Amino acid sequence: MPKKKSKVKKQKSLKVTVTNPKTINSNFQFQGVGLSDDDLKKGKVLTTHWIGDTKYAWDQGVAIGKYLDGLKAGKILGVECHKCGRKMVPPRIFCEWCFKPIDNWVELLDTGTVNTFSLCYVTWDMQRVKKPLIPAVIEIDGASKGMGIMHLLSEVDPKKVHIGMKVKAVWKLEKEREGAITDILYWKPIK
Amino acid sequence: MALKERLTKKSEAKAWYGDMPVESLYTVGIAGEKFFRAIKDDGIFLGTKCKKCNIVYVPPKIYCERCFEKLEEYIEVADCGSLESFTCVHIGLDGKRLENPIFVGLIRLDGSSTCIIHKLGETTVEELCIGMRVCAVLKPKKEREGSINDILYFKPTKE
Amino acid sequence: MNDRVAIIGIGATQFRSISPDVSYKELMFEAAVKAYEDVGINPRKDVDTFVTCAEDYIEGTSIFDEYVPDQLGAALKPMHTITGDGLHGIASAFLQIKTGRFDVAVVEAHCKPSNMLSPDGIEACGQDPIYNRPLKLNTHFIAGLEMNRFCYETGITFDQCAKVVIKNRKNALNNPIAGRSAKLTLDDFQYADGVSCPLTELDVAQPVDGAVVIVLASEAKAKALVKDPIWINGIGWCNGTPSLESRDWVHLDYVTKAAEMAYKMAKITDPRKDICFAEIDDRYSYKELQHMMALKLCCECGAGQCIDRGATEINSEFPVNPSGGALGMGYLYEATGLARLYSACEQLRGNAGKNQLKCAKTALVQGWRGLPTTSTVVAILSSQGGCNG
Amino acid sequence: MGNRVAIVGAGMTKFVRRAQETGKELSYHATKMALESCDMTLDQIDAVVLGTAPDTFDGVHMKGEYLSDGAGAWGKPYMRSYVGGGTGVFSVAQGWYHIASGLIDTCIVVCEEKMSSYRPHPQGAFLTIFDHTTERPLKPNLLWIFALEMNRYMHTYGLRKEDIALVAVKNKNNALDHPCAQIAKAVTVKDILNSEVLAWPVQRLDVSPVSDGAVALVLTNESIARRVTNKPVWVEGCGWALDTTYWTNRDLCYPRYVEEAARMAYKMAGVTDPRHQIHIAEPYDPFDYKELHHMEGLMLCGKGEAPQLTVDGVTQRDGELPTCPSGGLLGVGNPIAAAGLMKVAELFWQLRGEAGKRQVARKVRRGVAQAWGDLMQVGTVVVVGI
Repeated sequence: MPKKKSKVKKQKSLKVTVTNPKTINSNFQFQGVGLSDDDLKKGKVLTTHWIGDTKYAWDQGVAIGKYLDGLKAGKILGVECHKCGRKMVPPRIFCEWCFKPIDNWVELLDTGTVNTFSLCYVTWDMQRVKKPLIPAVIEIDGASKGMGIMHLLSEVDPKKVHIGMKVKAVWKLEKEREGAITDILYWKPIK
Repeated sequence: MALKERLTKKSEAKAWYGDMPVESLYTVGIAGEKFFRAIKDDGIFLGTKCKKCNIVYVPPKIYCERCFEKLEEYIEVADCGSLESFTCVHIGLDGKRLENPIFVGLIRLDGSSTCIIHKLGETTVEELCIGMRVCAVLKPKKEREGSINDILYFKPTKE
Repeated sequence: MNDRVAIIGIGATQFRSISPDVSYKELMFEAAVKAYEDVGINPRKDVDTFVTCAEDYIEGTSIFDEYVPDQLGAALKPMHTITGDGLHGIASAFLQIKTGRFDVAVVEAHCKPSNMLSPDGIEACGQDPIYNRPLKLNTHFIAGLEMNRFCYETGITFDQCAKVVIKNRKNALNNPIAGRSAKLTLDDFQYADGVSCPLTELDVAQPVDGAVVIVLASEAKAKALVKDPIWINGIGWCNGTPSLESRDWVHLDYVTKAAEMAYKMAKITDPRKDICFAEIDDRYSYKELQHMMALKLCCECGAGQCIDRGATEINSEFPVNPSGGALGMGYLYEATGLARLYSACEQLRGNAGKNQLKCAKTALVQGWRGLPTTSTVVAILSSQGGCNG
Repeated sequence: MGNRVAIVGAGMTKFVRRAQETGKELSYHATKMALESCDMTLDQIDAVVLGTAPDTFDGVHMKGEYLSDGAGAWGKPYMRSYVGGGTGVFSVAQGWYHIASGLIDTCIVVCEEKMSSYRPHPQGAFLTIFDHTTERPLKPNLLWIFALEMNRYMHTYGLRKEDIALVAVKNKNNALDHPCAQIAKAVTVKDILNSEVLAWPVQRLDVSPVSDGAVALVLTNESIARRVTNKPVWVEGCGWALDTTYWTNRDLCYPRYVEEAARMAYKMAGVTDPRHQIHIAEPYDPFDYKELHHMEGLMLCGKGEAPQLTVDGVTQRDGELPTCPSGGLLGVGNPIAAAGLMKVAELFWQLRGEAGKRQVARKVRRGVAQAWGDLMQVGTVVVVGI
């Protein structure tokens, strides 16, 4: 191993350069070698490849555990802070604004209002799809105003989706539910 | 207590399973390109030298990590050197015990200030000792692909 | 120079090998409430800035920063992540308070290693992707190489390393939050499986789940809020090289530099004399000895003799890791340094129960970020309340 | 109250879609250039601050440690901060508190991102920013949250896509003058409205590209700044705020966390009337509507008013409030953390009158840079002045 060099002593005896500092003129060569996708595909530059082994089992704990149990039973559960009175979803065991523990559970409805939405033509890894996915934030009926969750809309003409649209959850069959957010298949408009 | 509500039944304690899908393709960089091309094409080891700090980096860096000089001069070092340390690894990347433990060495090639990490082969645990001479065994030229695995392992030599 | 900085509140959960009854948010909330109650503050009103220490791969979430504020009471307040040991977070909070623009700062770190199903695969992602990772080796190999070289060059024996483990796990027996206490003998090491020889499974600190929250304050605020604050007299942090290839495998100059920075600030000239005890990183058995050397905490006869003579036992010449260290309390990834700090504070307050030292006025706390890094933090703490033996 | 902190040097690499250099090498180039720009050497630097966003991009766990030697951290105090996309601007705040504490005299702030390592597409790395239990099973992508936010913003204030597209036109055209720009191509509103729909209302040209790159600044205390340059740019104020994780419980039409961060920075800088006291702005613009959203959060105009300012040309380089004269993320490129720091570097060059072809028309003495990140959650703001 290289012998460690003597301790770097701070040299604060800086040169006084009150000349005009270097400006970046048009000839300045910035560093950085750009490659094309082809350079990589055809092996014009050397690369190493890695697929990570990164698996987890996240403990659901009290709040999310009960939320998922509720979904399995076909219910959307929320919590209520009796200090500020907010009814919240997804549930948590603390009120982030009052900073106090809460465990007043409330059953919410499985209907709601579209707060915002998108018509998405690409998958998570940028593959194009023909029929758009319609992610939305849905404010859940029974919770305080503005309390929404992210989910998907379906059984609707994409052109007709609008903010303020009333929707209802479409559940998986009871025996197929597993205690997951996907126990709700999607939300559809209420006629 | 911090939490008002607690789980009290073992059956209530559940987990959600998932992963972080990570697949990466890393370019080996400017210095890496020189280093691996030299092994791949010529079977030689290159380093960069910082004249100011008198350090030869193998594998090379385009900068001296100590004084931050730009290093552009590549010099060849030997493919043999001394074993600075070694270990016998019994656990695999999956956390399971390996059937065949792997010998790994810290090798300082002659002419280099730094060490290369690689496997040790053609040797036994009795034979290995710190300070012994080892040499690189490369893959046959046509099988080399420009990676650290173009070196198969280092083996002890009697010089 | 601005005023001093103090630690005024501490909170920690139990450290347990698994914690299936709480989510990570609930775990953090518990530690936070304990720390705030320790001082009697409301984070929504009384805290000016928050720091959390976490790494994405350990959590299994990219930009883990997102999931932190609510359970700490930090929502819509200044909060940021330092991807470092919990003690890096302390350094960050220290600097922020020193600017004179923040009075109360909170530092959080936690860990749920039981939720990592492939910890070895996850840790391997920390190796250099070009020169090291293609060899497909378990990351512990680095410790094996280092231990072998370290013992070869210093003459420290593997038995002496084992004695570190015996000492620390024994100390943990009396630590109510420790998760890895045990009564071991040297014989047990003969039957221990090798991990990366000479490193055995007993030489490696085993992971535990837990969270620690620390509240810091400016001098004026500390005096107003609590009776005996713990002062941070000095703090230093430093990196070596991340490359395995170009590092020194025996002498940890980055630890020495960090210590020098902290000693200078705390006006410590003879660490063994000026400091009562140390809580330092012992992720691997030999690391405690290697860190002691770099921190200049060994007696003249060397680190090996120190441990043979029992000089680092509780109430001996210079107690090291009276809490049980990471070997005895468990390894908490980013929270490990805060666990050391928490334990040192308990000593300085005279709250360490059966493990309480006679001399506990000044403490050194050190953290290391684990393999393959060369990244460390050293802090010097003192209290008025601690006994002086 | 603390010490004054100055920016005295800046450096950056080109922003490219795929760099051959490793992340360490990119960091080195930017850092070296920053040091040379103020005639300083590494041994004159006390500490190093690094900013970089998700580890999954570079594909390295503990990425901060991995990059440290390239950032010049050997044997030095070194810390990496991380607030998602807000990291780039936050790293300047981190450098500020290092020096303002009085403990550190000189420090380098380095930001790096190498997104191209991620396979099959860097956008995939964003799947794991969502809640693992309640959101990830729906297979979300990053575009969703932007599209959801943009739609809410447009709906609340009755905005038209044509007006929002003007931002992309302005920034992409501004980038034609940036020597490091990844996409130097003139576009029109028509091009943008005709570009492929990704996630309505977001279209291809509303979005900044993924990039590799690095940027570095040199920060010093006042006395050293006076010795190394006659044109120090002062860090007058810093602010940051992180909103609640529960983004589906918030109204996405307005970034209140940016406002909180801005209030903190303005207070420190003594800015009481941002509309008049701020002369130039580099708000975060990963998507075109984001620039508008952030101008409102920065209180440079009223809620829902930013599009009109753009229509009126106020935010052009020759306008009253030049905004993203660099070309922004939309034009120069978006190597997440590095892009944020590029904005502060741009203000550094603009305030010193060294921005070359990008130099704005009016005389500018104070500017604001801002970045945004996490789950539409964090605002980071830096006010600089001469």
